[in-house]
Amino acid sequence: METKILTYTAKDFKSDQQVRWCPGCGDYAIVNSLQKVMADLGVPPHKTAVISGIGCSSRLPYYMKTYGFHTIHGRGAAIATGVKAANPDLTVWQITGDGDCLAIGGNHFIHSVRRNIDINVLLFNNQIYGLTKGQYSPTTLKGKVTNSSPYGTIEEPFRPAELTMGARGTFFGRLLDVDLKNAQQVMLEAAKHKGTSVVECLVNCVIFNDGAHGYLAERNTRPDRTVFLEHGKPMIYGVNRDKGLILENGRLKAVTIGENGITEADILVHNAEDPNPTLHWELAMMQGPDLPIALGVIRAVRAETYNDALDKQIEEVKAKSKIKCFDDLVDNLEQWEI
Amino acid sequence: METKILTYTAKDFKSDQQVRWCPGCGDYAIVNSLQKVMADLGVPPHKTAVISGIGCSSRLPYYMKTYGFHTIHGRGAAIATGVKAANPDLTVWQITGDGDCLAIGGNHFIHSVRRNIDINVLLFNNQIYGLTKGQYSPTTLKGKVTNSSPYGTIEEPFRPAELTMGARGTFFGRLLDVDLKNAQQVMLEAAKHKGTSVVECLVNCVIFNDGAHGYLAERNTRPDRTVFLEHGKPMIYGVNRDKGLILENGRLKAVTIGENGITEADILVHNAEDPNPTLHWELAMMQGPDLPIALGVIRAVRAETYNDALDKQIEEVKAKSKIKCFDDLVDNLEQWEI
Amino acid sequence: MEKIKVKEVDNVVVLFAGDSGDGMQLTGTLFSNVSAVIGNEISTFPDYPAEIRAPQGTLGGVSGFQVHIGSSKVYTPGDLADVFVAMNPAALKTNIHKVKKGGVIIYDEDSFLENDLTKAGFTTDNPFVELGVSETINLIPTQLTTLTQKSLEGFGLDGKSILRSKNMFAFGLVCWLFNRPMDKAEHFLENKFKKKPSVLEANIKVMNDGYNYGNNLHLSIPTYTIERSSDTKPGKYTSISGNTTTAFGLIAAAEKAGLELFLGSYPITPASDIMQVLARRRDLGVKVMQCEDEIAGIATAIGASFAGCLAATSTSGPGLALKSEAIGLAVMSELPLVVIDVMRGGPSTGMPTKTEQTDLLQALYGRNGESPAVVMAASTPDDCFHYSYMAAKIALENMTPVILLTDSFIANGTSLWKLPKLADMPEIKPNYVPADYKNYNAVSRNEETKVRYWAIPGTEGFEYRNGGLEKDYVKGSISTAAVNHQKMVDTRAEKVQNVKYSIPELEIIGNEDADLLVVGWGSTRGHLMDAVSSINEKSKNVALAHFNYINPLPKNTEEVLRKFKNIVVCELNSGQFAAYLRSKIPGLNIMQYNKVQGQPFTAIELEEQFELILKK
Amino acid sequence: MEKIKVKEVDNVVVLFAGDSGDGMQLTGTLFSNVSAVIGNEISTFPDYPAEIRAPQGTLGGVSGFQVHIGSSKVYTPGDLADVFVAMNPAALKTNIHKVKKGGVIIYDEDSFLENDLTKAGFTTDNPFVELGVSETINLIPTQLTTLTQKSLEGFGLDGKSILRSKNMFAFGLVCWLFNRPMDKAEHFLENKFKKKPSVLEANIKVMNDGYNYGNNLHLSIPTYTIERSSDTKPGKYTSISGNTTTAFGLIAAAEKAGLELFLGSYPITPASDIMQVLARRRDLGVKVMQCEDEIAGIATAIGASFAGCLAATSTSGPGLALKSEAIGLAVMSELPLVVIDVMRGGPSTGMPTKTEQTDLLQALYGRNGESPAVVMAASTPDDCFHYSYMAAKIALENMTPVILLTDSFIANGTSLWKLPKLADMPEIKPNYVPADYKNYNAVSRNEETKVRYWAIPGTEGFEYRNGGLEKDYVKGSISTAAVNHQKMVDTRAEKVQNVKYSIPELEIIGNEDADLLVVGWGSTRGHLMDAVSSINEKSKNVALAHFNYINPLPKNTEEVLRKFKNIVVCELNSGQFAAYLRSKIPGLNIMQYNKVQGQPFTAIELEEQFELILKK
Ligand SMILES: Cc1ncc(C[n+]2csc(CCOP(=O)(O)OP(=O)(O)O)c2C)c(N)n1
Ligand SMILES: Cc1ncc(C[n+]2csc(CCOP(=O)(O)OP(=O)(O)O)c2C)c(N)n1
Ligand code: SF4
Ligand code: SF4
Ligand SMILES: [Mg+2]
Ligand SMILES: [Mg+2]
Repeated sequence: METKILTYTAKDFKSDQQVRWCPGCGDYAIVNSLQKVMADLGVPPHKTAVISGIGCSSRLPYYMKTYGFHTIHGRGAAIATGVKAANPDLTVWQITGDGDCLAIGGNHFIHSVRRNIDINVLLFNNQIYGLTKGQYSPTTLKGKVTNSSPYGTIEEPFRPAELTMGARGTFFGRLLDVDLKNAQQVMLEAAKHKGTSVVECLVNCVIFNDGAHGYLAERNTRPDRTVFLEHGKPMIYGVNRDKGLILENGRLKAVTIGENGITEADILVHNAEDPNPTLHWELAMMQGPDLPIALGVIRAVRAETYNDALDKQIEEVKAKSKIKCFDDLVDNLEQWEI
Repeated sequence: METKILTYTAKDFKSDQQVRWCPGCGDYAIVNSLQKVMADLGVPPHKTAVISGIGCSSRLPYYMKTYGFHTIHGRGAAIATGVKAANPDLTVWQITGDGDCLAIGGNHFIHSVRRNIDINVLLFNNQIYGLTKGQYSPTTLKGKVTNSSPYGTIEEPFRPAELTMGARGTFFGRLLDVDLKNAQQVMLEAAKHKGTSVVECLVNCVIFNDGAHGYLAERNTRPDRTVFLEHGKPMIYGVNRDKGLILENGRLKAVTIGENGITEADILVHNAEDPNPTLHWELAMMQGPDLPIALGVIRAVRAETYNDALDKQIEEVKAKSKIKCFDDLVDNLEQWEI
Repeated sequence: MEKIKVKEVDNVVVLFAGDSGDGMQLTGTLFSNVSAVIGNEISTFPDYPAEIRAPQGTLGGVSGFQVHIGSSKVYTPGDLADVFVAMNPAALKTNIHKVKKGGVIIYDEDSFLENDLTKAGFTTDNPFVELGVSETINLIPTQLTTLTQKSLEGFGLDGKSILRSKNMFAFGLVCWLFNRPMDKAEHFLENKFKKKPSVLEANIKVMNDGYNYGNNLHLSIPTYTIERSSDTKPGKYTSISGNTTTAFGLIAAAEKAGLELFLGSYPITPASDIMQVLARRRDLGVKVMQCEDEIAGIATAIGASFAGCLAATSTSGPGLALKSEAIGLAVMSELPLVVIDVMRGGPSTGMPTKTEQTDLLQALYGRNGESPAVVMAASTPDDCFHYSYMAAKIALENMTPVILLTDSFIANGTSLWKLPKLADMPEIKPNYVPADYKNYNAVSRNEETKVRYWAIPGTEGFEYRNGGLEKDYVKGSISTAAVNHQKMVDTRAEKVQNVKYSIPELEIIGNEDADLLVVGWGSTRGHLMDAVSSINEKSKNVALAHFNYINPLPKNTEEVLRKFKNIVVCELNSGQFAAYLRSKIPGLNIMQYNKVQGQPFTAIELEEQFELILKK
Repeated sequence: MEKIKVKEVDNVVVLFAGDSGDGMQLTGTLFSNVSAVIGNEISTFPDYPAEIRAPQGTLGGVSGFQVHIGSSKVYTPGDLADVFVAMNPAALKTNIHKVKKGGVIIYDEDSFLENDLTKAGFTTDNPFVELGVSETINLIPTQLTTLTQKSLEGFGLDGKSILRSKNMFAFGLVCWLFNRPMDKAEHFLENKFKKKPSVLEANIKVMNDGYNYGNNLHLSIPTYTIERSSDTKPGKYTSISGNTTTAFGLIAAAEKAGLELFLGSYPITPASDIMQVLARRRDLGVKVMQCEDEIAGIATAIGASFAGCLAATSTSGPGLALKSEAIGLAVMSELPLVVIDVMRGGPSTGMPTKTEQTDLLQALYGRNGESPAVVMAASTPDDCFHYSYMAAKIALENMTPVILLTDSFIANGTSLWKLPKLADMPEIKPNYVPADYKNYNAVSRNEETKVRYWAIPGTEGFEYRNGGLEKDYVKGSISTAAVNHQKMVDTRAEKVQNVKYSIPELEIIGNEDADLLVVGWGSTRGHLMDAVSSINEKSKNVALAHFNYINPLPKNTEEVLRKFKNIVVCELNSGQFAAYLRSKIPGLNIMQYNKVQGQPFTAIELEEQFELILKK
């Protein structure tokens, strides 16, 4: 006897709309990866909802053959929350840019994270407002000259990992547009995580902020400049996979295996599931040249989701209440005959 | 020869308006302390602006004989930012509640913190919406029954310290309404700090959330249940001042001086000025009964303020530019005679 | 023993006022309930202070509750009180202008001491003279505090708790005055204090002592009987506030439509109760999210609507302002959504606890672009149920946001409500996409009604992309084509206008040939009816046209209004509906009567105004 | 050598269109600048695609720039083009309807290959036939690509850079066609590419080759000369966009008033430029904050206003919606504030790059409560300067928020601007509290004008508490008193109405006894003037009344409008100003001509419409 197993390919998630990003835009890589991940995940297109705000990146829903909603600037997190709370059977993806998510949408972002509503947030961080033509965003590095900061910005940027943890996030991952295979792995784990999964997608805006992630972008130097974190695996990286991270006086340090008596066993093993976020914070904040930049799933902690808690409370109250319908509700009011 | 030194008393900062909080409301203690702190600070009333949103706590400006602005719900941070950026000579205080600051005002809060605009934020955290009569707030503990959560809330609360650090805050302090002397010290340091000084004021709402801070409120047990942190001083506490904090395996631990060979020298010395926030985070998150709850100035890191950076950039550009006035601006346009 | 005089009256207005801590809201509610139980018509109006608890005894802390009871239909809480219970001098001062000539004031002697008078800003020791209280008013000083203390002697209650019961003494006394049934009163108290038996016992004791005090002392005032109302259809009734019925309307509509109900909201006076009533209904599966702000409130609701719920959001004026942009998204994405605005005094934070009708133009026009939505308004605490149900029905059947306006006056006020059965409510048929529809997209619509078809995520074969950008009329994809945009703008407008075919026609109350047509909308209906009836008892010169549907207007509106040479539009704003009517139906002779004081109309001022106009 | 025919014309419209990457905006700007330099009147209209870079060669990626140049006053960028430069088939297809009969199309033959045609959705190999292009149109195929490549041979540029220069070839060619001075053109290029000498050199070379190509080949088209405009007053001029002049108006006003300028804003198409222009002016001490969202944009501005700056916020429709609540705060706290709304296609996100006048009612009414603000609108790129200056002046002198409406059409369009001197601008006198004022509080005001006095924090002795709650008329403290509220509501309204005494009266352009009065407001003035003049050249039957001040209306508005039996209100929305006029001045016979297509009017359609009305 054969069981029919539903399997999908990326094509099942591709709409017939022409993709309209600039040639070379990093967003292309993400939409393609996302379609692959969705196929791997096996949730059918009609059970998938892709919700976005406004921005170049937020146009993504048009390119998906799922239910999609391209909403208004900054409100994607709240609208996605409503979709999931209302209809928890759907797998909900939120597509958002660094401006959409962290400027106008900052409040909804931190509250969705705090509530741990079960949505997957792909935060396209190109450190610029693309759609409105090149103004600085809350992630633009201090000092950067942009169309709205002709003399350089004077603000420290948010670092999405940090803000996510500050809002008590249960999941944070980071991926790079040009690093396709790893990117897909991170997205897949985000999808599997129950709760608000924040994935910072480092993407290149060729037009207004070309090379913002240039430090990581080059294929040759990338292995030495990044570490791909996986839960339960040692934090090893480098072209020769001979570099690793250890803790020294409570701070992270990069070492070379085989030098100064360091062996593989000395290398920290990544525990993404530790509820205490301090080491996750240290990992997420790593910067070159001394330390590699962390990609992968930095934090993935189990906790009750808002939608589960809501459904559970409804079930509990239902079980105890004698009010089952509107007529019951009315019958149970204090009342009198006239 | 005598120099006239301006000195103020609390009375110089008290308006003639009758204070209209409920008898027993924790907010009374804060307004009184604030008036004392302002007097100590020595900034004249007319150089002081007190800006608030909406909420019971946000009524505070009416009680001050300074410039004051009771604005709209949640926007105090942005309005205060505008006041300071526009007129950096003013000392600006922002008065806000847990709802005003972290619910509707959450985005402005994190952005003012990120920008490090030089304002002093008194966040009245009574873990409830007082003015609107007892709905839960973003700091209400999970499970709490309130007017809007008849079956208990299903959301994890924000912890203001954590969110402040997640937004790259340079200053975080915490005080308790009934602990007057310490409260004043924290406010004074907040005022002196250059940048966004966030002070979480634990206040009691007698009507809708009485006893929310009950664990700390009692005078007798408070010394054992709290530690008052001061930069450069050991983290000692307890009725007999024989308790202290040490680091063990990178985590905080409470010990008793004199027991197990612990001496005062073993006790951690508080470094509020460490840019790395992880230990500040650990300190801010401490909870009873194993650990004392931290009061005092937990974090105070030097960094450029937004208003200074703005003024500096203006001066720099002014120095270089030949455009000094509107007529110059027009003269420098590409132009032709007709 | 001399026989007590008993006045038989048609209707009577009782006003309770005291400090926020004096329990006036409870007293008033109880009194209106015992009256309703015995078949009187009721209408109530609570008047809260802006502070939670202003300092005790100050003017800022006065809390009032007005009850109108009648033996025939009662439309308003009444203009002036026949009986006024004043718990302290501050209550006296803030409410004295609401007492009828020849009325009665019962006051707590024990709370009119020097200290109390000073707190209320009196400068002499006779507040009545100081206020110039008419001599026709009958003053009944009563030692409420002392009597309550005596009543509870030996109960083992602390002094504070005892003092808190003095409202029950007053309540008992008023029950005696109006011949209210004490067994029913006890029953209501039992329900209220189920979980606090000692409080219950004390309250019952004090209440009965208050009743007996009146009965025994033969106070030199007539008592009243008010006949059971004959206007009231027989049936089961309760007394209920507009916020509660508004919430119930949504529950009923969701069940009727076979949908889950979702509310995204943020607390704001005076709308919070809608959220709170619904939050209690987890047993009915109602999903209420208290969000981080008003924008998230509507945004989650839009998400829920997209996902297939009956979705609503509730707020007051400042919150509606914040929701403007998102309402535009609901317009553009053609999703069903109920937006409830419980209006309060504005602008800005304004006067949060006071009533006003000043959000009308905001509801109609407060959005960027040509952004038509259905706008409607309820008139009474009980018809909030009907209109909230209808708002949901219209939203679901026409795939449009519907803005329902109520206000502080009817939201917090109560009236009798005949308990409905779901089976008797009109059907609700959401405009689902037909199962065999081909090539569904974001703008697939019924070409006749122009209503977009709704596909619920989760349904196979109808995956589509919705959004806030302009769409191609046919393909549903993004379009900036000029003529297409015009067509889409017109289509969205037409869809909303088409709602006029399913709403009731405008009715004229009173004489169709009257000299003057009074026009109102929303919560002013009671006062307008009273004023119009009163004039028509003398002349037959006035008619009333009252609106609950504002956009679109009932389809016969123009025809009806054109019949009248003189029209006066009365509203609690500076003339918003008048401006709207002028813009929609040119050529009418429209006068205005406006009041922006945070208070409802009084029938008296309206009557005077109409008489004046008629005389011209 | 045969003599080239030279047409002398009054005015001419040139349209450049190509792919977003083809540099059409630059080409158009250069062409309008070299025309302005020699004394022609100009008016331009850039028409951007919605995408940053849609796929090359597709319809969605077409970027256009239309220039109208004239020897007498030019009011609009023109309806139809005399000369159309089409860089590819997509540009041809999307713009063909904008070409005049008898016009000229210059197109890049090299970009009309099969592949290009397919991308633009052509199915045959002759796009002109396929589009049914009129035979009267003169087609000038030119191998722009090949010619450019040849021109730059040996320059050592890569292929991509070479291709990017082909717009310069077209530009040179058009310069030849219109006898533009090449030295001026070079000068503009020098300014533009100061920092990239190799690009500059290449561009100059290609441009000159383009010019020479025309000159040498004697293309069989007449060239044009357009006389220097005689309507233009002598003086110094530049060509400038409305967003830039709007920004400049604020700079001028701040300096005149002796205040610092503060702008709180958030990027949004098509308003971002105002912020960007001001951000460059740190040298003038302008404080620009790019905020986290629109609410923070206005909130920081309100803070800055409270603190004593000339404060402004700039946005477009969706942003204005978000600012609604805060505008109410500015109304209530009576602070000066300029709110600039550059309108775009709506509702919701709508059509961000297209033009519309659909935010009028939002600007007037989009707030809770009775919340009056001054509303005004600019008409042309150059008068944005005047109206933004006046908006600031009115705000500061009347302590009120002022909403200034512009739109995508004039914000991105350019026109000639006669360079002003600050000394010639009207005085600005903020309503500061007199230094000797006693007992200042939040509502201290000039009792005659009703304007609140402004005390700047930092000033000793004037500490006061402002806020969004209703205030006592005398004491400035919080008040919910009924009659006081009415008084405050009326006072705020009166203050705004009083602005009518300081704004210019409404003027009638054309015949005062005309049969038809055309009414417009804001950016449609040019098209309306053209249409009205054109009709009046034949009959004298039409007059024009154009509004820039909307709330309050000019004080003679009613008087003027009542003179006309027929009025047609023309606007780029579904009738918002018409509705407003009907509501303000009952009894007028108002017709409407509306267009909601994301595009400006054309003078032709207006003329047709007016003729039609006149015939009736
Ligand atoms: C209410 C509102 N404000 C502003 C805008 C303009 N706007 C559209 S997208 C955007 C920012 C885009 O930046 P980001 O989110 O980083 O997306 P990206 O284009 O870089 O992918 C802005 C400011 C808008 N559409 N709506
Ligand atoms: C736009 C808007 N939304 C909602 C409200 C209602 N509101 C006023 S204060 C408040 C919350 C108060 O809570 P908090 O900030 O914690 O202050 P507290 O009263 O507890 O001191 C709310 C929801 C409002 N005034 N304006
Ligand atoms: S502007 Fe930048 S972010 Fe937008 S599509 Fe182009 S490359 Fe991508
Ligand atoms: S309600 Fe609570 S927070 Fe508000 S004044 Fe009363 S005690 Fe204080
Ligand atoms: Mg971005
Ligand atoms: Mg609170």
